[in-house]
Amino acid sequence: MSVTYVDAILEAQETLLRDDPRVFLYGQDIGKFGGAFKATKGLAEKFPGRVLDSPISEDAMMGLAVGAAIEGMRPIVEMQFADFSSIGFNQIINQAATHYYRTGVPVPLTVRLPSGGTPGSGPFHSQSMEAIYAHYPGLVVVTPATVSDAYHMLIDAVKLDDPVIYCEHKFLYRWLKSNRINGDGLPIGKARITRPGKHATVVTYSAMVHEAVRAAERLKEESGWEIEVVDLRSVKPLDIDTVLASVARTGRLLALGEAFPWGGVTAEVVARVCADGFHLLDAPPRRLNARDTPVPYHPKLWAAHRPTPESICLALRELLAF
Amino acid sequence: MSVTYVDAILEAQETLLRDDPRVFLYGQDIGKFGGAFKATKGLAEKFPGRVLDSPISEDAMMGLAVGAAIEGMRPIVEMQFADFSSIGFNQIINQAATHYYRTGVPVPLTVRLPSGGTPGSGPFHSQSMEAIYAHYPGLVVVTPATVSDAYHMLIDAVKLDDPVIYCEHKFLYRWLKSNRINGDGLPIGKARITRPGKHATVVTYSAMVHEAVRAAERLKEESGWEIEVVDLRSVKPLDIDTVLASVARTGRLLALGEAFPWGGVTAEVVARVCADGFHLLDAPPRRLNARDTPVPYHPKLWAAHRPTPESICLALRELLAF
Amino acid sequence: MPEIEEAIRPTADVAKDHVRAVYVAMLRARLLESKLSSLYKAGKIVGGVYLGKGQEAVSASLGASLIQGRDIFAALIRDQAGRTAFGEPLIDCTRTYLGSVLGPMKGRDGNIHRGRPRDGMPAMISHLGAQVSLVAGMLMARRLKGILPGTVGATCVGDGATSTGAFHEGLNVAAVEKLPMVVVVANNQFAYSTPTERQYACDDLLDRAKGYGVGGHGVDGTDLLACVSTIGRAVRLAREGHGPQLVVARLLRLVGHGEHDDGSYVPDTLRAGALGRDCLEVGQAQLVEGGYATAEELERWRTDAAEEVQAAVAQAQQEPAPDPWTEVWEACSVKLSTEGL
Amino acid sequence: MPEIEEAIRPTADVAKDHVRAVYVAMLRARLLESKLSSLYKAGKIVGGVYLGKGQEAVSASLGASLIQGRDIFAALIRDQAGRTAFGEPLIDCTRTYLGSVLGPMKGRDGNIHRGRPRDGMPAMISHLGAQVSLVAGMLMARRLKGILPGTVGATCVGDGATSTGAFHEGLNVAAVEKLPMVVVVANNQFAYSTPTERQYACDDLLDRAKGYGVGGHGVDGTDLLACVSTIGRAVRLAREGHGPQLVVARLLRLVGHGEHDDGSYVPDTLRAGALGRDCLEVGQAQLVEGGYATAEELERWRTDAAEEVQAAVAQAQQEPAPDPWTEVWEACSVKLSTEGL
Ligand SMILES: Cc1ncc(C[n+]2csc(CCOP(=O)(O)OP(=O)(O)O)c2C)c(N)n1
Ligand SMILES: Cc1ncc(C[n+]2csc(CCOP(=O)(O)OP(=O)(O)O)c2C)c(N)n1
Ligand SMILES: [Mg+2]
Ligand SMILES: [Mg+2]
Repeated sequence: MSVTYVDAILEAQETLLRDDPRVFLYGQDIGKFGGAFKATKGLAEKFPGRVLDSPISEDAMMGLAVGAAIEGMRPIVEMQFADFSSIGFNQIINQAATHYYRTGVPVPLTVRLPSGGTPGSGPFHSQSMEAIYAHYPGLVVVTPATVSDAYHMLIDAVKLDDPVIYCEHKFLYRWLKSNRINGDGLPIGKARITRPGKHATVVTYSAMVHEAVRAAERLKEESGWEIEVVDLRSVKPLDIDTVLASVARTGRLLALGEAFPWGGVTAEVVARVCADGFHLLDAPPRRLNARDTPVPYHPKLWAAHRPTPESICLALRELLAF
Repeated sequence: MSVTYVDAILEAQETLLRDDPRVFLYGQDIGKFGGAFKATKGLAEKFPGRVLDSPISEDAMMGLAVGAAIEGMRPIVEMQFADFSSIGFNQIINQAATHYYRTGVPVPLTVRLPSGGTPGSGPFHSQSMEAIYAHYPGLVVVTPATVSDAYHMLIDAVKLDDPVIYCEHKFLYRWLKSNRINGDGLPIGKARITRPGKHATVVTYSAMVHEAVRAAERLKEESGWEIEVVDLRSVKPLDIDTVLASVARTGRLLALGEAFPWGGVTAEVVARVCADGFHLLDAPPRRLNARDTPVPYHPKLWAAHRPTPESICLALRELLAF
Repeated sequence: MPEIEEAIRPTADVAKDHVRAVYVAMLRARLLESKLSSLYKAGKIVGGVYLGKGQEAVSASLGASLIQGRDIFAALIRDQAGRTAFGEPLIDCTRTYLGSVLGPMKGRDGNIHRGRPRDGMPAMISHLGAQVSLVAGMLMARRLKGILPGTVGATCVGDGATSTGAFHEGLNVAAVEKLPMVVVVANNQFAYSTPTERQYACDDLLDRAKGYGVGGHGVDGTDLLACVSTIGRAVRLAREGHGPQLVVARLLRLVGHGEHDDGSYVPDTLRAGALGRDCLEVGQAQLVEGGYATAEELERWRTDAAEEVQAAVAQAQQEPAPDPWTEVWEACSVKLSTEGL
Repeated sequence: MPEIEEAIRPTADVAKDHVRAVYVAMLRARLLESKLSSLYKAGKIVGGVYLGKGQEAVSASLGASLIQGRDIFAALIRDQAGRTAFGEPLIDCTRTYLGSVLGPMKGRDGNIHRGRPRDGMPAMISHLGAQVSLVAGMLMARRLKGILPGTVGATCVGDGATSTGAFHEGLNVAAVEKLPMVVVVANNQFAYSTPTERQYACDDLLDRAKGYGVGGHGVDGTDLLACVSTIGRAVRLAREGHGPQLVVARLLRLVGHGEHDDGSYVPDTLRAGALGRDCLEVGQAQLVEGGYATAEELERWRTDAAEEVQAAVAQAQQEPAPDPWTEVWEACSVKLSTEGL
């Protein structure tokens, strides 16, 4: 029997609801219907009164979650798509993120953002918003790339006393499967070496971890290059120590992400590595992001908008050739 | 007679209203009252029906501006504070920013964001949101640091066919004065060497340009260092050529900004310089940003939250000592 | 604006043609949509499919009350019939759904997000409620240009969208500016799976009109003639300078939220009740009984529409998909830097 | 919840004490605020000063109808009187305005943004309307914990804040959840400089209550006894399980938007009219005429309040400002990395 990425999210929520009476779920169509992606399937029946359908009011959903968290609950808010969190943006960055610093009272809430592109989803159902939230002090932003991380990081996110933006990648929902959920005990804030290597380091997160591994395998087969892939797991805090240790081994850095190219995680990674590990670099660091347009709708455009194993290989070859 | 930074903004709007019938202003209290900062003083009387008080509805203000721009008008929206643009965020990033790519119809609107910290303004009247908007394809983000730029860049912003986020710094409003508005003809998208130097480059924008110049003067006096200060002027597009040319001369880079430390303009600058001008650097590039908390209210905390001439000097000394 | 008033004030004759036109648009939309549904099931569609089955009377009544080339119609998720009535060619729809690069969005956006903003048909973003203030802005522009009165701007939203801040802010702004705007709420009892009792607590969404200071009109959305007259009147009132008009139509979505959804959460009792009537069937009976059309005409319209749909699908299917290599990857219309960043 | 009902249902005696308590809170707030105003003019205040002059009857009636330690009061910009009535010590105010590190916000936030969320007083953010859903969430938490009914959550907003999407979404959610919540709109005719005709188009904001499906209560905000009874009833209805209650109080802000503003845009006719009455004077007359208090008592209250204000200012002025060197620069309560980033 295998567990998908979205199953892991469902299971984590079930575990949390079962073990912690402070946990409740709030979101559009998450009750009897089980959510647009079925990440809450069956939970409303199992935990009556604790899995609540919200109106289409992302601002109020977030305000409500902050209020409940202040009172000691542990709300998990499901945004139907990450893209719609733009409506909850104000409550997230101004109400949730500032609350602990302003008042000393922490806000233990978790927002689940179904993130990232899938073919045919278009500009408003494909966005990656991790960099937007990571900019704000007071938020923790996690981006699980594996089935086990999807499970364990959601559990950890809800246990954390601070607001966590949990970016789950829609492309991985059913595509990514695992035989079981086997944690390696890494906490939020620690990156993982997904694939060891010695010639170059790809630092990435979320769905792009898998594209990076594919590219690495291809380069290995084709030319014997050993590419190390670092999965950041959380983008804020960002585990620069693990990244630097990898770059120290390989001397080469490619920062890879699916988000828009200005700013974002890849800029932060490159800037941090250059500031703290400049001497470790044997070649100029590179970045690879999506293109600088909205995420296009047509699968053919979409596939050329975001990084692919091909474009990652290309970037790596240039990096290795330096 | 001297012109302040906010006078320049007022004058630019007057010029625009006078010369272009497509221009109108929309915002809270901008009519008879002349705006919270008096940036529209007298304009409602001079241009009846074209300077309109809006309800407290930032989402609708932006939606309305997009609609008007689609119809060929050139709205200028004043947010009372940049911080409140979080409510207009969705309309800005999803409606305005994506419109041209999606439909081929450009959206010539300008949003004025009174930005940045001043003593005693606190977490919700001090924010710098340029990095948030710059992340999104389809937006142009400008950050004038001088009286002349405040004038000319606003004129240019409104003339541009694309949506422009015009970040005006509140600290400069009345503090910054000039004898006259004398443009040097630099277009949006071009940076300026504010102060030439040869030992290190500070790349910055908005109010921090003045703090950087102060720090540079101090280092010159105290130790004879010649610090070059580059004013980005617009953060998207970001004029990496001018930055690289400066770094080529000095070999040392400090990216300086007033915004929060994760991501943002300083990360983008460092990442771009390292990617494209790695070989130009004689020392690891450095960044200096605000601290990773909300902007504190008390002036004593505020002054220690954002970079100051002292902290800039410290960063530069370390950079120069490398 | 007397000449405008005349143009749309239904005389006996105009009314007859008007009703017929509304019905034809409903029919064309219905046949097009059922084709889209089959294509979706056959895996031929790019992305999701969102249909307006059961909402055609409301939507087409609105579209047909507006004047293409003059008015604004910000169609939403279930407005194929309104688009058709307003004058959007069927090919815009099939091209978008089938991923032709010749469609109005060139493959950059899809399905119901299509539009032609320069022809008074803004292209919706997904974020519900956001089009209300956009239409208000388009009308403001026209007022500032001195070409108001004379134009009406209209948009449709669902019951769910009334819970958005954007809907509230947008309608309120339109009311403050007394804009000639019509907002039709198609209250189809569900927002995706969420029933109205989890969406709002008032007895009737129509109760909101007074709170905004706008005109309010309720209508049975399954009743073609009632829709034609009520929505027509709302449009007329807006056009005549009475400010925004809120129409609340009661009906049921006769399909899933999208074609991926079977809508099994809709109780059978609702389906079997008055709200579950099919407005196309009701309309057909009304047309025949009221002497608006003969059975032969109805049959011919159906045949014509079926052929037209077939042709639009066939044409779009032969057309090329967008090509990433020739795609212009630019989000701004002006090039300010060599890199675009 | 019979014992709760009893606790607040005004008997003749309770009502008398209650009215007296409301008036005392108004008075203390008024004196404190006029002191703040002087301090502001003398340059002794950190940041801006926002006062509630003219709104004390509304605010204090609300604060006094709530039970500290049980209820929630999300005070807003003009709620010094409500805070005082609810039980916030004056020193919280003076410390915050004078920048003492011992204040509830430790200098990290200021003036009206102060709060003690764990004591039922959330600390507002500036973004108008945002506290409505926050209070709803606090009440939801209590319901989930099984300690509802028994609690009321209340917040005040201005006429301007009703235009925010946050207000709409928040009130709607509260209505859907039928939460024991009271939202008081202090319609002081202006939002900063913007008059109500640029803010909304309905005849009366009270017309909105029906559209949300919540109770609606209008009151003359300059009339102390009317405020006590109307707002008291709204709180009682919420507490008794009748769902959210919307109170719309008509009044005038008797000061500028902040102390930097002279409010010269407010027409003299409005100031001279019924809305321009000073609720404190009205209340004083009502107290004496109604036999609630004697002239001596009023005088003593005034002296006591003045001393108390003086003491709170003097104490806060001696206290240290925050020290950036010892400040804990951490935005998260949990330290996940050595750098915090
Ligand atoms: C702001 C926002 N939140 C969530 C969604 C996801 N979503 C798309 S359609 C829909 C239901 C809409 O219901 P309703 O407004 O009643 O329209 P209907 O589908 O019934 O026609 C939802 C929740 C969205 N598009 N926008
Ligand atoms: C979302 C938002 N936009 C703008 C502001 C700036 N602002 C602060 S108070 C105010 C006026 C508020 O008016 P009203 O709600 O009537 O309250 P009053 O000041 O009259 O008590 C404005 C526009 C804000 N705080 N929040
Ligand atoms: Mg619906
Ligand atoms: Mg007001």
